[in-house]
Amino acid sequence: VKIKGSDTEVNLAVILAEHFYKTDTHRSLAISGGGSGLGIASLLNGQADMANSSRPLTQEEKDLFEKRGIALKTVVFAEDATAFIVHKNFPLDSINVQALADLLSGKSKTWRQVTGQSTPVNIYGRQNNSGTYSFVQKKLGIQFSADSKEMNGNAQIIEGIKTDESGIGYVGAGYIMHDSAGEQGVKVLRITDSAEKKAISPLDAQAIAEHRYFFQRPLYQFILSRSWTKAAPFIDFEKSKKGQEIIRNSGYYIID
Amino acid sequence: MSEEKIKLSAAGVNLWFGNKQVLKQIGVSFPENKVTALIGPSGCGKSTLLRCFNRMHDLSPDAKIEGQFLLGKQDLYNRDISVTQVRRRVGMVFQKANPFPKSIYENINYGLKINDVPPSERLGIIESALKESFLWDEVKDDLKKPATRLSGGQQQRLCIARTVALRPEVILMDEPCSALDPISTGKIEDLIRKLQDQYTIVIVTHNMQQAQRVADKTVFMYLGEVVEAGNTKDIFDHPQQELTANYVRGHFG
Amino acid sequence: MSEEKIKLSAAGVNLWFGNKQVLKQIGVSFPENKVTALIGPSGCGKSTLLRCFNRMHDLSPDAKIEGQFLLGKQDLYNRDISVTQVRRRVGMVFQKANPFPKSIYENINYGLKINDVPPSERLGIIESALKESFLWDEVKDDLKKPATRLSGGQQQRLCIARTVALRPEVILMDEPCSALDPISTGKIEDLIRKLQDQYTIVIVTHNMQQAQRVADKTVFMYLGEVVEAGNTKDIFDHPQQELTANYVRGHFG
Amino acid sequence: MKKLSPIIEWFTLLFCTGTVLAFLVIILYDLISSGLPALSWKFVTTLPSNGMTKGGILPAITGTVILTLLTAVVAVPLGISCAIYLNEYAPDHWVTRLIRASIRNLSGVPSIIYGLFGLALFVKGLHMGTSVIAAGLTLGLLSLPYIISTTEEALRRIPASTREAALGIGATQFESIRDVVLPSALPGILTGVVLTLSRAAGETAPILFTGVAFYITGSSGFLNQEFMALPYHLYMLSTQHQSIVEVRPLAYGTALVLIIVVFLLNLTAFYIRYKHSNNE
Amino acid sequence: MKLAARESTDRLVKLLFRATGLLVIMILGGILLMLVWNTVSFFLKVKPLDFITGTQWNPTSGNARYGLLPLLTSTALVTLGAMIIAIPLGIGTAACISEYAGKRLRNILKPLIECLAAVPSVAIGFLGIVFVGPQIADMANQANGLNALNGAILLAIMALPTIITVTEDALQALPHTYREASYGVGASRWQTVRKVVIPAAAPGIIAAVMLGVGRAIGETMTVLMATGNAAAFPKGFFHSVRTITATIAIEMGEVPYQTTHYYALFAIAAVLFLVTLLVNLVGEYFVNRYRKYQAA
Ligand SMILES: Nc1ncnc2c1ncn2[C@@H]1O[C@H](COP(=O)(O)OP(=O)(O)OP(=O)(O)O)[C@@H](O)[C@H]1O
Ligand SMILES: Nc1ncnc2c1ncn2[C@@H]1O[C@H](COP(=O)(O)OP(=O)(O)OP(=O)(O)O)[C@@H](O)[C@H]1O
Ligand SMILES: [Mg+2]
Ligand SMILES: [Mg+2]
Ligand SMILES: O=P([O-])([O-])[O-]
Repeated sequence: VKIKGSDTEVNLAVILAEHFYKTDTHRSLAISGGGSGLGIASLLNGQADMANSSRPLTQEEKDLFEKRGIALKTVVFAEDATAFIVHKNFPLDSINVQALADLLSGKSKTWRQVTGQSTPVNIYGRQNNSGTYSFVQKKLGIQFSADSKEMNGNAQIIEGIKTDESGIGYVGAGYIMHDSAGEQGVKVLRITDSAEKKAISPLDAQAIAEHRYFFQRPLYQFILSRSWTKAAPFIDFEKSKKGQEIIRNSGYYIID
Repeated sequence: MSEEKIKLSAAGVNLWFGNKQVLKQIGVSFPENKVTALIGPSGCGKSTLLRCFNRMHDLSPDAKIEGQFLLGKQDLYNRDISVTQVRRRVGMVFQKANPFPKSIYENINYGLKINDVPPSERLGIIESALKESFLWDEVKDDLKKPATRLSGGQQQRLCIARTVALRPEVILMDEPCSALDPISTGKIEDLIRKLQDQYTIVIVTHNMQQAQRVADKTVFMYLGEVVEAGNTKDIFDHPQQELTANYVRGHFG
Repeated sequence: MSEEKIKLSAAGVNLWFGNKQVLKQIGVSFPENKVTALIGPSGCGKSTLLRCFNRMHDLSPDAKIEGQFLLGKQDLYNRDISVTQVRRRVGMVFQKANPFPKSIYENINYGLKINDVPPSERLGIIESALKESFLWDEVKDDLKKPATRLSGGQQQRLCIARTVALRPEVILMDEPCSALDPISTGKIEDLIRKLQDQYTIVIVTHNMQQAQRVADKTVFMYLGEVVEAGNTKDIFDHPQQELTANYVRGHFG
Repeated sequence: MKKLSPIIEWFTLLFCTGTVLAFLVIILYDLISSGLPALSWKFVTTLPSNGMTKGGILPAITGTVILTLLTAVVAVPLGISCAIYLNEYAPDHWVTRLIRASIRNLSGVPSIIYGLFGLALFVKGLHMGTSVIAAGLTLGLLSLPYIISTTEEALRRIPASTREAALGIGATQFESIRDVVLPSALPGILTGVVLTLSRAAGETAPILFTGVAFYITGSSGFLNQEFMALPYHLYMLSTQHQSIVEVRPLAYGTALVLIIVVFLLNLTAFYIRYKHSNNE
Repeated sequence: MKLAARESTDRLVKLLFRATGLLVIMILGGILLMLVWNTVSFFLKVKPLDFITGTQWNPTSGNARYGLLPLLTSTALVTLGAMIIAIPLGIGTAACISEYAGKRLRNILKPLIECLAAVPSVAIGFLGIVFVGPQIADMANQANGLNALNGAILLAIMALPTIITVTEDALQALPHTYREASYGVGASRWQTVRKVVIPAAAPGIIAAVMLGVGRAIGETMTVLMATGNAAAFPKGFFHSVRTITATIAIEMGEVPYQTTHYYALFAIAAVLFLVTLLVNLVGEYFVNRYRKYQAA
């Protein structure tokens, strides 16, 4: 079974596959990352049986699947919270959505509005086929500044932020889970969507369960209908108790 | 001079490499069981002419050949004789000794194998070829030794043995001694004189004295043409052409 | 014979390339304002010996030299003379004409520049060097032309001009005519005879006739040793050694 | 000015050569000093585990080996016979010139374009899907021009007199090639083949879209399946993995194994060349 | 009879060998055809002029932009930087190996250079991330070392072996007579190298540089890993850039086949192909020139 796509989900998928393999050694799984777009494109291209995606299909994609006569099944197997991260010495702990929109769209070129300092903003983003990329753009209703660096993976973003005192970036929840105490050298910003509400951290499981974090989203798996029998045991494994435990331990959430 | 039987001859030969004409209206003939020397300054076309007789130019696509080449009465470029047959009947020894990187034995054996000589006969042929080439005594205990370990002169004699083993009718030699010391040269010259009884020999040489020592006939070429041909003695002592005279007296080349 | 002044000489020379001894106990001397020919079969060490005199071997790390080389009374390998000085005083002309891939003018100018000749004097020197080499008339309108467009003979004369321009005391020539046609060879031979008045000349040649035509003295080498040296006429007509006799009569080489 | 010149001379030369060597030393030093601790027998013989933060890189090693073998199977016979055609048979006319020009230009084509070509031809066109075979064929094509030109080089070094020796005693052309030319050229050809394969083993770009995967459970083993490979594994561990710091030692280890594989191949080539040059 | 069999084997084998020769043309033809075909499909959807003069590359936004310029400029910038570093170092090293080093030293240096050539590009890219990048960030006081300079340094390392070996070949191929001629008039080694040897080998050196450029332009993994990949128009060596090769590597896997974006990637690949072809042809022209020169 070829599983492709979503950098956000790929590490989770790897761990799930590793444990799944222990229960069922007959089935070979091949997992590749990339962006969500990669997985979906691979389904379209016939180069995958299952796509991980951190965003729903776009209308365009739905049309394409229809046009090519490919039938899909969709599974939502976990919930992710996109975290915004800055250098650990950054003087703020929380930020509001509007300020984020200005920063990421390139409207504010410096941090003056937010922190009062006029250091330039360095944006560490994802490549444009990433689900997270389009998810953040859509949530904020902006286009990313053309100056944002397009990293190939969440990990590279963290790497970048670690050394950049005036950088800001976004990554999936799983990536910061291992690192609550900032040993990686980054700080997770809490987010508010309006001035009166309290800022919420993406690590706050309670709030996520109540759908209160602004940047939370379901994680999808799209499976070719004709590959369903091949893939079903793995999906079942994800839904099993063991599977759910793994998902939680990896820093993702499960919402029933 | 006595009546001569012509073994090998060429007439009306023109040869071009690309656009460059290297041989011009050549006509030569080589009498049977005689040694003929081919002399002339560097680049005049001696090697080129020699190689026409065993069709070595077949492989250079840019060589264009005109004219007739006869071995006895057989047209060497006729369709009914294959190039491998031609080369078996007209053997060649090259300027630089070129033994195969194999044992002495294998060097001679290879040609026999290729030419379907039954294995039972081979050892005998190899032995007699080496004897004919005055090499047997020096190598008989060492037939398995790599041929590349032989001295230059021995290598050259091995190459002659390899050619002789196939019993060709003609042996062409392109400056066979130019890389050798006087002693080896002497041995090869003896060998040539001996082989002459059984084979027709054509030898290219730069060494005027060598030509006089070994050849019955001499052909002098200049800039792709045959200037003069005749008995060696005549060519050296009473050349008819001034060009020949200048050359054999060492005024150029 | 008249009293001769020795210009250049070597004594007790041994030379190895790696482990291979190429020159063995060589002693030679070259008289002033005379032409001396160096003859011997291929590989006997003529070029190697010649190159000792302008220290061309300094650059090959595997060459090991023993012995004494004198220019007049000056030891050429002494610490108080630099290799560039040696090369300026002992000029060299090589077997294959080797002009720089530059204009005719620049070919001669380069050596002058390198040797710090003031720019104002250079044009004059270039002109007279070309005249001395019989080349001036052929190139005077074309000094900017690339030297590589000259004919082989002209290139060789240019190389001689380039050497002459530096007013060396000795000119070494290593087979300067071997790549040339008879007419160019003739011109260079004339040139050598003329230069002899002002320079001491040593010439390596393979052509016995050439040696007899241009050289006053001849040195015959064989396998790294000097076999015989003396007046050219004596060497060719009454050689003392059998080896010499064999060689000059063309029995090998 | 005259006095200064030798100083400038030596400074310039030492600086240039020194810098170039320094690059090599730094690369090797960094990889070895940081990679060695990760290296162990277990590292090269076990599967990755715990989300790749533990365990070894066995599947990546076997993947690279299989891939390289496939490359050899594709490129070596084709490349050698093409070189033989060019050097031994081909007349010098426009077809040959076109072939030679093609080869020279093919060896200058960026490897990523081979990736695209492999995707278009093998993955899509011939419906192989993303698989070892598609990637192997792609790398095979990539290697072809190098094998051809090194083989041609080796053949060209065989003097005409060697061929003539065989032809002169009545061997056909094919026999002279088979019995005399090829055996003499073999060391040169082998050197070229091994060096080319070491290059192929380290390539990443051409396999990106033709079959390499981030993680495979169990062993793949089938030609139509995706595979893991050392260079890609290193790429992923250093750019895409979730806990980049945690896997850094593994990344160093992978890099070191990759370098060792490549250098071993190179050493083999040097050895062949060295032995051959001694024989001469 | 037996002879006839041998001769027909000979003919058959010849045909076989020729077929493999033709196959090579077909491969090049195939690559060309694939690029042309897909590029034409792209130009049916996007005007060539927009592609060539566009200053934005943003194929996934609602209003997709396929501007080549930022990618091309990035490639050019990184390559230029690499060459500024690699050309002097390469020529100097080649001169040292060819003109100064003794046989033994050369026998050590040459394999070392080949070792440098053998280091896979991912490994170099990896070092760009873990070593060169942080160093640059430190020294230049930048937040982050993933920029054009990093890419340039790494590409210089990758191009150096090519430049050194080809230059060295060119210097070696130079007839020894030039050097002798120069020494013969009393020039020192340094004068000979600078004024005679290097100028005379110029065509070969240009060829070497061109091959190095070709190598740098076409390199994918190192730039992909080390340059930060920002699609914005490049502003300098300390900014992140995104080259043509990196763009293809990043986006190819993620596009559905037969969409405009898919064709667009082939179109930039075609541009890359043309550029490298041109560079190689120029290089080859000079290689031939120095070959001719040797013959003369
Ligand atoms: N394969 C070839 N292609 C083009 N020209 C050639 C070829 N072989 C020989 N020539 C030219 O043909 C002419 C005659 O060459 P050939 O080798 O026959 O001379 P030669 O008399 O044997 O000289 P030498 O005494 O130096 O061996 C020369 O000018 C040579 O350059
Ligand atoms: N650089 C070198 N390294 C090793 N051996 C050398 C070197 N140069 C010359 N030799 C050897 O030294 C011997 C003498 O060579 P040299 O060139 O002096 O001969 P020569 O008399 O000039 O011959 P020719 O007439 O062919 O020019 C030869 O055996 C040659 O192989
Ligand atoms: Mg000849
Ligand atoms: Mg000599
Ligand atoms: O890698 P993504 O999950 O952001 O598509």
